[in-house]
Amino acid sequence: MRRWIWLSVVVAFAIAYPLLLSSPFQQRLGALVLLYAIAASAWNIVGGYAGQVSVGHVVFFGCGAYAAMGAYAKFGLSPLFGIPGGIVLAVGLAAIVGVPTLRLSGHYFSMATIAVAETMRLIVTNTEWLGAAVGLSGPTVPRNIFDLSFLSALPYYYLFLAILSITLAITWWMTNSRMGFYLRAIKDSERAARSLGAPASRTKLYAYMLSAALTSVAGALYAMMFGFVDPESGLGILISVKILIMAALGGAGLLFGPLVGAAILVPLEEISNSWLGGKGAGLTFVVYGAIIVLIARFQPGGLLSLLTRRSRSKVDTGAGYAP
Amino acid sequence: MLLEARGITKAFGSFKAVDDASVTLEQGDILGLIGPNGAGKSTFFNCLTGDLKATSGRVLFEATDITDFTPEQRAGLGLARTFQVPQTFEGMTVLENVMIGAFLRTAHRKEAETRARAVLERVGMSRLAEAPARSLGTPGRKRLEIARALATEPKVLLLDEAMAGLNAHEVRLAIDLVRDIHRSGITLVIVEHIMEVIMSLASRVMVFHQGKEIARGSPQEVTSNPAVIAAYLGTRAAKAAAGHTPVELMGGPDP
Amino acid sequence: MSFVLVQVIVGGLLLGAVYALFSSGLTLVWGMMNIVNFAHGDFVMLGMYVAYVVYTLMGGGPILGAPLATLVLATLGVVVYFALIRGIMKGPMLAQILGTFGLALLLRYSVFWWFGANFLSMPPNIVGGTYAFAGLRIEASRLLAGVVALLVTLGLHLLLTRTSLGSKMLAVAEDQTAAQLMGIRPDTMQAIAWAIAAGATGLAGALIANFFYIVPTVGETLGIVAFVTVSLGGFGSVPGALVAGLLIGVIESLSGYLIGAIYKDIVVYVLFLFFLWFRPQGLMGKM
Amino acid sequence: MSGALLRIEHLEVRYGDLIGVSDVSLEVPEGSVVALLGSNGGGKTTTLNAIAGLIPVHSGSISFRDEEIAGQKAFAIVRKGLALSPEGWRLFVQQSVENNLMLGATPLHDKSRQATLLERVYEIFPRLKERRNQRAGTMSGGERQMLAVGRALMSDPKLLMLDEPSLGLAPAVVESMYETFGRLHREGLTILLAEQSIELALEVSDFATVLQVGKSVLSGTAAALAEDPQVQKAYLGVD
Amino acid sequence: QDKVVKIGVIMPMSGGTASIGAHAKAALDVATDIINNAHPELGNFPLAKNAGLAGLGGARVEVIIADNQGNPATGQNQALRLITEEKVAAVFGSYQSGVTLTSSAIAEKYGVPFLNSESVAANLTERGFKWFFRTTPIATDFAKIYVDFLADIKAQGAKTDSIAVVHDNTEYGTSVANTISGTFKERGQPIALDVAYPVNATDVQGQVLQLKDKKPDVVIMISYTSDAILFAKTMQSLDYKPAVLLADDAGYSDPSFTKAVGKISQGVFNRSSWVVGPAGSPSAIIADMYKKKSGEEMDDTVARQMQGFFVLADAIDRAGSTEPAKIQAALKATDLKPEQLMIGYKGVKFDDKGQNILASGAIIQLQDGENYVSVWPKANAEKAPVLPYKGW
Ligand SMILES: Nc1ncnc2c1ncn2[C@@H]1O[C@H](COP(=O)(O)OP(=O)(O)OP(=O)(O)O)[C@@H](O)[C@H]1O
Ligand SMILES: Nc1ncnc2c1ncn2[C@@H]1O[C@H](COP(=O)(O)OP(=O)(O)OP(=O)(O)O)[C@@H](O)[C@H]1O
Ligand SMILES: [Mg+2]
Ligand SMILES: [Mg+2]
Repeated sequence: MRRWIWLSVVVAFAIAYPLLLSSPFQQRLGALVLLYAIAASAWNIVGGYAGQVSVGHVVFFGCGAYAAMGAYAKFGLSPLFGIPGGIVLAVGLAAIVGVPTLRLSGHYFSMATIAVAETMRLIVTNTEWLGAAVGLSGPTVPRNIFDLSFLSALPYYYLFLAILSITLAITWWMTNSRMGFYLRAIKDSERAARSLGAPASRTKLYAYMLSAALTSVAGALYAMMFGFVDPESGLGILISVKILIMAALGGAGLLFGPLVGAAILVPLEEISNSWLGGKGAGLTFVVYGAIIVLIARFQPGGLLSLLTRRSRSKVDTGAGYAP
Repeated sequence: MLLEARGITKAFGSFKAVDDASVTLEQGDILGLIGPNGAGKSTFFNCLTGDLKATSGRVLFEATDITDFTPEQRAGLGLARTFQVPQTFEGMTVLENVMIGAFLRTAHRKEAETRARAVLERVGMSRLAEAPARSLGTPGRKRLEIARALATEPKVLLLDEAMAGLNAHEVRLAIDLVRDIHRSGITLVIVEHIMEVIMSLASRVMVFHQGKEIARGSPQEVTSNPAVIAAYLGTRAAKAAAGHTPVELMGGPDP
Repeated sequence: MSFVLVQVIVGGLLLGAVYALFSSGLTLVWGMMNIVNFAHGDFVMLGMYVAYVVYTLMGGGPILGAPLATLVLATLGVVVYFALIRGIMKGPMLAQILGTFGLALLLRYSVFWWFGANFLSMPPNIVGGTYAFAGLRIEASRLLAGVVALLVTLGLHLLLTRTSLGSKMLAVAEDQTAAQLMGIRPDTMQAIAWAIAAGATGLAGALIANFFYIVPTVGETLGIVAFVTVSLGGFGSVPGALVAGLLIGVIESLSGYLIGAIYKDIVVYVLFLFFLWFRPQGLMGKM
Repeated sequence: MSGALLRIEHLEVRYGDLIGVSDVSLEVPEGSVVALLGSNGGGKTTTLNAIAGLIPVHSGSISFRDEEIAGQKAFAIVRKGLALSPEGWRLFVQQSVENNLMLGATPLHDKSRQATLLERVYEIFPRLKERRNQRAGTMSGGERQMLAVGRALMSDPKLLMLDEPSLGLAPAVVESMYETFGRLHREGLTILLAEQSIELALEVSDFATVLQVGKSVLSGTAAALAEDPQVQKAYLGVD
Repeated sequence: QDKVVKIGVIMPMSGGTASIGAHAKAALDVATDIINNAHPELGNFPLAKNAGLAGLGGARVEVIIADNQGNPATGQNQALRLITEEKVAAVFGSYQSGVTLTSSAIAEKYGVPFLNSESVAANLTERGFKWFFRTTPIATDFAKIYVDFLADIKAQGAKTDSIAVVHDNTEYGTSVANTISGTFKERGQPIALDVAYPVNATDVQGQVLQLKDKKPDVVIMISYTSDAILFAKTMQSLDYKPAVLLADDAGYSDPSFTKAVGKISQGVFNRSSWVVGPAGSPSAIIADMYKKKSGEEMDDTVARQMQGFFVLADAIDRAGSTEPAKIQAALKATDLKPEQLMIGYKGVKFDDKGQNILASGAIIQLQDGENYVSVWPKANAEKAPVLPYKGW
């Protein structure tokens, strides 16, 4: 019951936010929070639930971003039409990359994903057709509404909110389905899960592909909002880390963890940059870094774990099952 | 023939943990597998279930060659097992652990839950359904392993020391449970160091030593075999198995 | 083989030794103690700055700078362990990424705040200039770094495999509770591991400073190389890191010379992925 | 009976909100073998782990040689001369058999005894000597059990605590292991034993305590308990 | 007298290029000092004589600096903040071309003038923007300078037959290299060797050996500071000296470069629009003020930025208003003569696309330790070019 009350408060706030804080910068901040929440929630499917810590998720982000900008720059289409292409690209890449890498354990998987992402970034940096280091830009002047190039952040905000809701719904559905159960089991003991008939590789691969698809949507939206992508901003490893950090900060493996993480980190980053960035002494990152360190130090399970721990139902295990 | 293994060998480097072992299992069997520690019993199990890839030899299930099948495929065919070193899903409740097994035969959460609860009832763990699995001790974990395996609705169930850590009374209850499982039409292979279990359950016994089969036969035949006594049982257990009373070990309690 | 090619390979080996040098600390905390350290590159950076400050304040080459950098960083390692890592270890692995990433930013920009963003550099040839023989040219500063790399790796390897201290450290890394049952105090071992790892990293920084530039963000560039080196070598294998470092150095050098420098990182990454395909445990890692 | 080496009074241990044991009292006289009995989940492991300092004590007292050790850190307790072969073995699976054993000798003050102790363990479990360089994680179940017990012996403890030492061991190995315990006992070692086989446990011990649902409900000499109808009924299945 | 004109400045104040931001900050402090206070010593230099902007009744100029962190998205967010929250009259920035691209897009949407003084990507002025102005010369201008310079020294007897271009793979490195290669090819002298390398390299030995192997007469270096330092050190250790080492500004202009490796890079040529005039000239006075403020020598990048800022302030002054449209009109009408500038452009005058058609540059050479002197074109050269490259 408490859950539902909380949920409705959050939803009501999310819908009303742009009306409550209506300056263009605040609205854009809200939209960015949602955008990063989409990416971090997508990452959460494989990084949180399946326990496969991908540090190279930016490749899928890049698939979306490049597909959207490419649709415009190469074919004169609305970037919107790049989204399906981006999804196909991301899912295909996830399948190719996932088969060999998902069998790797722990750190090796993380490193392999970094290697894949860096390889892609370097390849794109050296590919003239994809704009090389210069990158690709979207329509500078919107031709019609489908170019999704708005002055106000309001349309972005509600678009992102809708897509975030879909992402969370998919995640929720997944965690409550067989796939979600299998993922959790595989995370604990792949060997046991397989002995019980859970097709470990396939399940992980599906999760990876699903996560890749959603991440690519985030990437496409990102590129559309900023009207630009280059290898650094579309495929740079820092974006992966940022996504991961948000999920971890809020609580990985929890439905709303990534949203909480994004809602804290994005404003923190933008506001500390706005206040301190101009001084040029690097103070922004001193503050930003210190806050992350403090959260990790005192709430290593993520902020949301504070709430959930308390609400975990109490069970009486009594004296076991013996007579 | 339900399950057949032909000439299984498993080598770790130059060391052969299982050396040319064969076994056939008929519908309705309870095969007991005994042997000294490190004889290769678990390794043999792992080759049957696909956990390990045998160095050579073939495994047949219902006349299908399953040597190259993955563990999950074999589970799908009806081959279930428990682990000697319990592989509990620590982050889940007892019920959820069993649901993972039940999901093999149904994709629906509700249905899986119903089946899992039924299995827990059967193994006498209903009261613990909502308990976190990590709170179980070793014996509890072992019983959970049986429940999970049962939930996959197997045709053959391989139990690797599933009763280790139970006291005498609990062993008796567990024997009843296994009988009950057997009666429901499941064929069993059991590895156990508790002779009472082997004596009262197994229809046939196979004895492993240094990766090789050294004896087979009825429980009585095997436990009176001098080679088995020398390699495995020791005099005390042999006597106990033969119906003798336990001898004093540590000089008895102080007066 | 052409003469240039020999120079390329020798240069690659020296470069690789340097990679191995600044990866050795990471092998210890990440590979062996199982603690992800995203701030590793920034530890190298701090080592460089310490060496630079020592040089500007007191003059003298690495004879003074290197030991001091080792000492300062070792102390920092212990502080970081007690102030941050110990708390983080209670959480999941992600908390380590989170915490050490925050630490990386904190360190990087604290230095930035203090020293500014300008590129600094030790005077050229502070260590013995360049040796030329038989047409080959070898910088003394790189040679020194290479030799120290070999010594440090060897030392670490012996420590971990031959001493009871090493065995205790590994025990703590594997299972803190069980280690306590052996009468081992986990905090002590972890702190020692951090001191050694950070010290080695500081030493690496001080030596690299002699032929590299110094800037607060240099850790980013070096950190990722260390990551690849440690994982190619196999987490937990000190000799693996050495071999991987040398291998990467030579591959980079050769591919940079033969196919073009912009492709050299691609070659390294692809080779790394290819290796993982056949050896999922890295070059010398255990399963 | 000489003075109690270990004395536990009204021990309560919690796992978060869950209660592990609620009220355990027992005494281990110096030089004796004491058995801890009880069905699964009775609290044997919890009690042993609490003594060793692996789980915090919620209330009650644990004194070892008249020194309160409740609340002390596990590594400090071990150094006082208590050793535990824990449930689930907790071996260092990445390290070799011999390294595991040597780690067990960490609390020794007199390092020169390491070699002697190692030989003693190898004598009890020849299989371990055979496999001294194998990685502990690849050992069979029974071999791991031997290693865990052997490792606990390596610190040459005053009080040896064994959590189900015969679990998974072949009958002949159990036999020889208990013979060795008997010898060590005669040489003055004190043992606190949680053993699933009550028959065996009562046979080898001087005293026993029965735990039920986290409470110590019965204590006495092993001989007396073996005759106790309640024990017979509940644990031996004798009707 | 209280009137304030706010100008938003977007610069990399953190990240790998943060030193650029730090230098720019100091330069803009000097520029606002010159504008806001009376500086009769600068003579007729625009906006110097009296305090504040005369056109706005002596209004003071206030600079609000925002950090783009080298990231296009952050740059855009900050542009939005400067425009909507800080209500700046114009935006100035943003160093990296990618950031300039995204941040100027916001200014365009809001109809606020955006002046750029240092990004060289060609496409910036090809977007049909109406609010975007750029004062700096771009790659085609550089290429022309190199062609002419090399022709001149060839006439003086230097060997310039084979040319190698060494560049990183950033947007700056590749686009400038491509333009230079194209221009030389048009003039019938194709580039003999193109050496591309990844930015922030850990090692450049392979590249130097390639050069040593192929022995080109002229090596054109297009590198940021980090790599420039490494190249200098590696060239020394491998004992490699081309006859003519010609750098394309960027890293080679950074005072950090000259401080770190100036002593082993003697004789390197560098492109620069910044040439200090004789003592007492506005440029010399400004350079002095800057040095006092920042502790660094003024370099080309920061000089171009400062000049760009003066152009913007001048336009606002002439507009006599902070209304965007009026400033835009004033910018379009800009026509500054060389003597009104602190930098060596031929003037400032924007075409329809917003590009300064009078931007130009000169060649300087590192001759006396850590300081560059202008050597080309002859007209305003302090000294004659010294050949060949001396190194250390
Ligand atoms: N990966 C491995 N490398 C080397 N030796 C191994 C490996 N895995 C198992 N062994 C060895 O193979 C032998 C057989 O092990 P297995 O687990 O099959 O024995 P078991 O018969 O089940 O014994 P137990 O009754 O103790 O469980 C053991 O001696 C074990 O040490
Ligand atoms: N990690 C844990 N978290 C929560 N509860 C636990 C945990 N470990 C044990 N318990 C609970 O504490 C009680 C005592 O368990 P304990 O393991 O001490 O019993 P035991 O007598 O050793 O049983 P067994 O014969 O199963 O080993 C049980 O109710 C058990 O569920
Ligand atoms: Mg076994
Ligand atoms: Mg127990």
